[in-house]
Amino acid sequence: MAVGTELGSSLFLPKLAELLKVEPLSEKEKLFQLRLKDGSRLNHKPGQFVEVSVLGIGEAPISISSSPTRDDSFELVVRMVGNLTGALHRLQPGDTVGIRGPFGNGFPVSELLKRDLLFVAGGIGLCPLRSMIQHAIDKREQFGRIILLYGCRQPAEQLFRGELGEWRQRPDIEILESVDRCPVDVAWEGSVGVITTLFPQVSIDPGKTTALVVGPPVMYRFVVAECLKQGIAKERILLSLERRMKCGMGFCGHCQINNRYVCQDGPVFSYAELSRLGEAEL
Amino acid sequence: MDVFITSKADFDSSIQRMIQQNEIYGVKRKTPSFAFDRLVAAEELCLDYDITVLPPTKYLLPPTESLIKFKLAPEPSIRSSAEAQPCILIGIHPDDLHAIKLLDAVFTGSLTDVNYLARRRATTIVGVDCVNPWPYSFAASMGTAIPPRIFDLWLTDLGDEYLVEVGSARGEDLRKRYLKTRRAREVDLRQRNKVRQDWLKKYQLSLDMPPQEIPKVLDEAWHSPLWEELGQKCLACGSCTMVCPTCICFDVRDGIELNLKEGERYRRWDSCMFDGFAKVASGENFRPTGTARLRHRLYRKGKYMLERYGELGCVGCGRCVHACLVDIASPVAAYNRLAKEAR
Amino acid sequence: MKPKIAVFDFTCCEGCQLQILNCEQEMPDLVAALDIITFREVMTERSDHYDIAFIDGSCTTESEIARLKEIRQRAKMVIPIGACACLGGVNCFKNLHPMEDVLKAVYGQAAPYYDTIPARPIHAVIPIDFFIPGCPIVKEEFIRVVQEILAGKAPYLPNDPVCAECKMVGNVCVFDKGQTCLGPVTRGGCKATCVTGGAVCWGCRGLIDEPNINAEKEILEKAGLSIKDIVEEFSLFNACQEDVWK
Amino acid sequence: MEVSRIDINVHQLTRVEGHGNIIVKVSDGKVEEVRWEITESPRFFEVMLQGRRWKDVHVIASRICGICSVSHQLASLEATEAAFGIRPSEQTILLRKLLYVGEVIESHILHLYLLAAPDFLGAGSVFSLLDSPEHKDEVLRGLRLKKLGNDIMEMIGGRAVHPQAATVNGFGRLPSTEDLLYLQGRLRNALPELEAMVQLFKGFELPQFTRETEYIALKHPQEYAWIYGYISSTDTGLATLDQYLEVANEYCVPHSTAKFAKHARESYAVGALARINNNYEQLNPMAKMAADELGLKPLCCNPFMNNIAQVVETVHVVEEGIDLVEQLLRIGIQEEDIVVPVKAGRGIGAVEAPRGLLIHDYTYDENGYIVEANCVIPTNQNHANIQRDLEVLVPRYLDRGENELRLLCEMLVRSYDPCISCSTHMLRLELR
Ligand SMILES: Cc1cc2nc3c(=O)[nH]c(=O)nc-3n(C[C@H](O)[C@H](O)[C@H](O)COP(=O)(O)OP(=O)(O)OC[C@H]3O[C@@H](n4cnc5c(N)ncnc54)[C@H](O)[C@@H]3O)c2cc1C
Ligand code: SF4
Ligand code: SF4
Ligand code: SF4
Repeated sequence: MAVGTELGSSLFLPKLAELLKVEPLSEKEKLFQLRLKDGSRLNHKPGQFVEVSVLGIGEAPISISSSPTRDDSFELVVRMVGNLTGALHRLQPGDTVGIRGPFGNGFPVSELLKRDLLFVAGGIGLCPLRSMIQHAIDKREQFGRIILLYGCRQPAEQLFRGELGEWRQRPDIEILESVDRCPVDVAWEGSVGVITTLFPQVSIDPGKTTALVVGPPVMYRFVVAECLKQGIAKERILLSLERRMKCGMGFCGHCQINNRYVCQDGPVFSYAELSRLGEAEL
Repeated sequence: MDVFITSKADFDSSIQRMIQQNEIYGVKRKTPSFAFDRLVAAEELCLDYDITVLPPTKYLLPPTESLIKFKLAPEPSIRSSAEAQPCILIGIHPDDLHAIKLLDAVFTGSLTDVNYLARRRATTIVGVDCVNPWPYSFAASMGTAIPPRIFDLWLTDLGDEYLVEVGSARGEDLRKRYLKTRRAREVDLRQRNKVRQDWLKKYQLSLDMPPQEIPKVLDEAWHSPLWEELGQKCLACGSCTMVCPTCICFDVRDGIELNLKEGERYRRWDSCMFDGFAKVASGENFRPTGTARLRHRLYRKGKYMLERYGELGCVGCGRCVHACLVDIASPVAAYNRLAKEAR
Repeated sequence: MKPKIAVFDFTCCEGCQLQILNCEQEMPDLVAALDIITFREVMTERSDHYDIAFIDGSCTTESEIARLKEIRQRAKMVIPIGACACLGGVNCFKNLHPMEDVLKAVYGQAAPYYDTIPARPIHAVIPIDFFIPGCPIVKEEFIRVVQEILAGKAPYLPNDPVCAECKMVGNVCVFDKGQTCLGPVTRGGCKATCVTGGAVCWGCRGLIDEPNINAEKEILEKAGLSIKDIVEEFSLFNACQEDVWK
Repeated sequence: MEVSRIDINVHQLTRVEGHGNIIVKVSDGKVEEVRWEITESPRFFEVMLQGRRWKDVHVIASRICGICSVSHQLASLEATEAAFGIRPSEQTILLRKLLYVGEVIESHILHLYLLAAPDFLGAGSVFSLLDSPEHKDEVLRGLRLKKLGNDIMEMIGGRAVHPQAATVNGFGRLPSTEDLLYLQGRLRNALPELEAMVQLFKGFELPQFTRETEYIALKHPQEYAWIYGYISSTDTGLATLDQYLEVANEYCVPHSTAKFAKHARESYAVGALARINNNYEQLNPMAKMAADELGLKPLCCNPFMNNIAQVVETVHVVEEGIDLVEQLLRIGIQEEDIVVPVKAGRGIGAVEAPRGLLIHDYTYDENGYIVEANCVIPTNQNHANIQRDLEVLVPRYLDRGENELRLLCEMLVRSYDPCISCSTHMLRLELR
């Protein structure tokens, strides 16, 4: 029995990290750049997340939105919706937060090698995808086409506008953007309509393509249907899920979907797997 | 196998000595039921009880437990609060011990929960066969009325004597230090088998199939009308999960002192039957109805746990059967009914 | 800057304010963390410049309505404390009678001098920011709410029923002893103190957000209560919430 | 000093329980108006009790007052038990007395340290005293004593305000032997603190103001009466409980939401001073020594001495608590079956609430539902006496000037430790 094993250090014990940079991205989202105080690297995979704490307030799972191929810092994008996220938004560079993780499976990078990557991002869903996009850009030769479909409710909600601009400059990335609606006085060059309106605008090779989809729950059903229509195999449609989470280690029970734990078995699941899970409702 | 005999009179005085030198929790009367509680005197201990209000797992995974302690000033610092005082748990029933086996698999599997592990290692387990199964229990048919071999000492009531089986070095040490024993003979062991058979027959509820079949039954039952039928009566009170020895879900919260300089993060029992259990900050609730929650609970017990940890998530103690005021929580009733539906 | 605190009493037994004063051990820390500037029961000093107003008691007169509106204007946060303030509590009983009758019966000729209106919880008169339920409030919960506000957090309002905590503390359910209980539909957070203290849950913390009233009525009936008894059971503290349980 | 015009209007007197105003008008050196006015909103508890099942009655009665909830509960339980012909066991009575000890300590200390002491120490509240290095330790001592009272109530009753354990004919939860041993230690450790309390109050200068009046309290042949006894008056001697309506003649006065009461004279007083004036001989030895030390001797007619009487009683109940715990340990806590033979009938329960004589009077139908309830509240009985005291005090201290006079009036009212919210909750509501 494993009971005889040594008491290791507690998985509930966060490491302290320093906020290097805090940058507003939109009305509700801020980008945080952090570095672990003990000098270690986070060593994450694209698509993984960390549990971020503000001591005394609480903890929340937040996707890592930078690629491990960059430097020893990492970036998070946080939307202010409640206690923990609100407290994070009040912090300044130099302040300390707690970090546990990385947790979760992340995107299956080795299975993506040589493949065309179809990123479909709804709103804040771009944040977890960004770690993979950056990774693919940094190791550009290892992957096929990189296509990004990015939908927001309105132009002002677009994140990473600077970086998007850089990506648009690159010949080896294809980007299509949409907004649900656009105020009359705002200049907008992309499409207007829900994100699925972008699909007819790209031609993909379904056999070579893996779709990486992150967005609000309502988006999934439509995007998955569209991907299937394009002929992408169920196994090649990857989704990252959000659930209530308390521990990140498969103990607390909150994130369970049928017999899967989003924090450990996910957050990235193939549609093939989710379609077998009654509770995923996909 | 190291099996011994001790007389009940000797046993009582052993307990008295044990109490003087150890932190010891045993089964005491809590009218009209029983409860594990700190023993002060040997005569408080009831080993012929039927059920305890809460299972002994409350000592391994307490209702609230500090996880980390932190200081914010002058410099932020954090430390783990995983620690445990050595104690002896006496009077654990076989089904509850099966539950502990499952908890071991969950918390000391691929990832280790050191809070759990610290407590588990500090705990000496002295179990006892269940002489008086209570009417709501169905452990016999779940195969959990015979203890798994993860105890330190095991007692079987043979009338004027206890048969004492040693399960570990720690158990052997306890026996040597406190118990006046003689080696058990062949007849004693035969006697144990006989009384155990008698007790097994006393269980009033039973599962209509071998327990390993439950997942198969559930595989066909996702759309059964049963869930709706039971679910709409559910109070979402969580009683069924709070009393369950295999229920382990928890919430994590932060507390902070008035001076805002120090505080702690702690966990607290939570329940998948609460309506907010799967609700996220955006307001989305992934299990919004009693129907969905009840189904999840019974799938978790009858299938998911087994698939993940190799043990069923129900040990048949029957606590939830009785705790549920609207009579819908019973796993045995649900599984039997679903099996019938399937046929 | 320490938040400036005011404690106000409306129609009630003042037991909830007393619970604040019963935080004997925490008192020095409370006084250090908060600037208590108005608290009639224990202070002669007073000031109208407060950030947080804790309100004890329900609103039962016209003049109390005016006072509440003034408090709302001045305070950044209004937090009713206790069953009377949060639910109307036991005061709502008088609502069952026409107010003119009540006045005439009590004061006769002098009736016009007095002012009484149907009792109501504070949130029925002015918007509130949070509330601390209970009859009386639980000291530990009051302290926790203060801590959370100081830390810049929205205070946590439990929504799990009393049964959950009743089980956590290891009580034998009172239904097993032939008694009846409102625990299954009542907002927890009190550690089931009444059951632990040897009684039953009377529902003083109000109903949870989505109580299963039908199921509760069913178990009360099964336990032998008449319809009249069930109504009494619910009306003890929740008389003003009639629309939910009737 | 020539004072020709004084206009005191203390709106919502502070540091008392409930809402009351003091109005004093003097013009051309002539006292025109002296009024003790009650503005608390009425709550009609007697009506609330009507039609309620016996088992909920003491729960509702408790909510009359948060500060003396134990008193209301016990008066209520006694009334119900009297109506059903129940005699509680010795264990129940001892536990009730111990619970009561908790309430008396808590309530007296609350008044002495948190409400009254700031007057003598020249502060506005206990919070500012906590901030002052000079007085902080005294306040902390007060808080420790107060906590002792609360801890006793928590241990015996379940919690400090509206405790839940006491029920008709028994206790829903019993303390363990360890609980009792722990309390014993706590009570014993409090003895030196009591000594310090006596010294603190000895140092306070009380106004030398006397006005003869009638003092009424419970009296018991064997003990200093708290929860059982006859009604005793310094004017007219003993009366039985069922004569209470003759003793407490309640009447309405204009501009007050509370009722006033009178007996042999135009007013009478209840409370700590009334108890000591009636039962001085039965004080415990230490309490008598404290009384000596503080110069309290019956018959004392200085209402300000009510504070001192509370100090003496606090000493008395701590001693009594030690004794009660010993008795309980001696008999050993036993689980008892709680049997309640419900029947129709009327019962009267009377206790000495910290603020004075409290009576509940219930009539039940044969199913155990209340047909009629009446309650006599201590502070109601004191209102008239407070009014008369003010009427005599104001002219006597006119020369002190408005500010000092206002403070004296406030201190006078405060010394009665009035519980105004109680006093207005018992208005009779006769609906036709
Ligand atoms: C894998 C994963 C990745 C994520 N990545 C990101 C990201 O990159 N950026 C981002 O902004 N967000 C992300 N989120 C969402 C983020 O975790 C939530 O927005 C965050 O937890 C909100 O916390 P809060 O304290 O601010 O909100 P609050 O609303 O204050 O919630 C606080 C806590 O209360 C709990 N709670 C919520 N509702 C209830 C209820 N009804 N009853 C009881 N408790 C409740 C929640 O568990 C939460 O932890 C991610 C979530 C997951 C699961
Ligand atoms: S599910 Fe019910 S019967 Fe099974 S182990 Fe849990 S409480 Fe016992
Ligand atoms: S199943 Fe029964 S015990 Fe469980 S939450 Fe529902 S009502 Fe409560
Ligand atoms: S006693 Fe009341 S609160 Fe406790 S479990 Fe039973 S019904 Fe729920």
